[in-house]
Amino acid sequence: MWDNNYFSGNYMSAQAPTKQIKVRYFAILREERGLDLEEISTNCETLEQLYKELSNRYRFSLEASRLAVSQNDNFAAWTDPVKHGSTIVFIPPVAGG
Amino acid sequence: MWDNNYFSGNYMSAQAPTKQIKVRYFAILREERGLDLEEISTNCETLEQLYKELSNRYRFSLEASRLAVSQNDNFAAWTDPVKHGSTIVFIPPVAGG
Amino acid sequence: MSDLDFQFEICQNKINPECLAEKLRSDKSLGGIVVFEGRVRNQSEGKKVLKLEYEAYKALAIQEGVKILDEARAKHPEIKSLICVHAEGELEPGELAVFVGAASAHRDEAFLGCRYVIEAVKHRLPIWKKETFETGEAHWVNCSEHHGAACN
Amino acid sequence: MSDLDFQFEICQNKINPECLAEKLRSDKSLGGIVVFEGRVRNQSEGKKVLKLEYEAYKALAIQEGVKILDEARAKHPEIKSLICVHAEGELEPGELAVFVGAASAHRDEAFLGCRYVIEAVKHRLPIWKKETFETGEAHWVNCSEHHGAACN
Repeated sequence: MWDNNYFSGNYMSAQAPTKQIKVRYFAILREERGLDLEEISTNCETLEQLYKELSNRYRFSLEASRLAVSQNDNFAAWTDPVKHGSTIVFIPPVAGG
Repeated sequence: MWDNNYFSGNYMSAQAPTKQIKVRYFAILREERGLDLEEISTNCETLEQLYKELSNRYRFSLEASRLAVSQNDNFAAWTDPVKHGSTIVFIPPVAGG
Repeated sequence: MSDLDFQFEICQNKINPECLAEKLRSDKSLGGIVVFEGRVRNQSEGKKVLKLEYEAYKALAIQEGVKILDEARAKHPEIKSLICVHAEGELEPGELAVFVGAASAHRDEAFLGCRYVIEAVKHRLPIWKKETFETGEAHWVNCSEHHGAACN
Repeated sequence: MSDLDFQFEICQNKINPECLAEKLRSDKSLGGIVVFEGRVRNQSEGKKVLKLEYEAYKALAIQEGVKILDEARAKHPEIKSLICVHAEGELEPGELAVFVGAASAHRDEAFLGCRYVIEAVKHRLPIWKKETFETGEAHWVNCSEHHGAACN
């Protein structure tokens, strides 16, 4: 399928390999996307790139700067790599309580 | 009976007139005195003098500096005059809650 | 006090915290409720506590309690409901000695008001407690050399 | 969490605050109990609120909630019992959205721990609420231009 070391020099300028991921949507993003969960293929390297790609496609109203992000049920950094097989959640401004 | 102006010059160096008062005791002072309430006659001018007089008589364990005092159900200053007909309470260190 | 939502009491019966909390919950414009419950601890100074006896100088305590609620309301005007009930008489470990509850639109003032009231209650109300240990020893808290504090 | 006295939950049923408070009261060495109740307000932004819908990213919310309780316990080690329950689903005005309760030997740590938890819950838990006004208008709180805050 692909090489886990795709961040090493050989791949830096090459297209990253395609990854299969799940994206779960909550709250305003769920409504804007019109679904709870989707499985997608992506070449994005980072979570930030992935959000921008999806946001362009689905016209999400929220800037990435207002969101947090998780991968496999742990908070993640926007610069973290998109991992094949992972589940990703973009987290709108919270409003508990 | 007596002159309400006994604090004016004429009385400053004279013995203050005798006043009838009630003293109520609470908590440790009630136990040390062995009663809740007494009516007494006193020549003391101030509440502080009154406490010292009673403390000498009944060997109260608490210094005046650790107490507060009330006259007629209002907090009072130690330097306030003892008023004829009033009810006085010496207030041990509080421990509500 | 004339306002029904502000209540200060010295209570000779058992305090029912659930009943008091229900009053705080009755106004649906108030989203934040903070309650403090001060209960008799079963130990103090490393010794087992048998009971506490609370004695109040009631006339002055009620006057001072109402004043404390007024002060809290002036400092935190968003508070619309404020209740303080202090027990009197003999209490066993686990029993409720004092209840303070505040309700306001938002949480910050409810926390601050509740805290203001309990601190003032503990420092200013003319109420005393006599602590009796399981050994039979007894003393008036804060009045002797060994300062007990069986309750919160 | 393994310790029975530390409990974090996301709750799809009605939260029973009295039942949770009873847990906090069960240890008679704990004299100070502080409870915060966050309830749905019947108004927000000057408009009447019809309902709130809470949606939680449950796996992460529970993990983060447990972490918040751990942090509170580390900061305030005197706290021996700490409970936080957050509602999920549709709530009407007056209903309980979040309960936080802390019990410790003395009051200071109970106040501080309770406050720490509710602040962290509000800022960090991945939970959202959609506010519907009586006019029919609805919006996700904090996600749109007009920031609603129907609850505390």
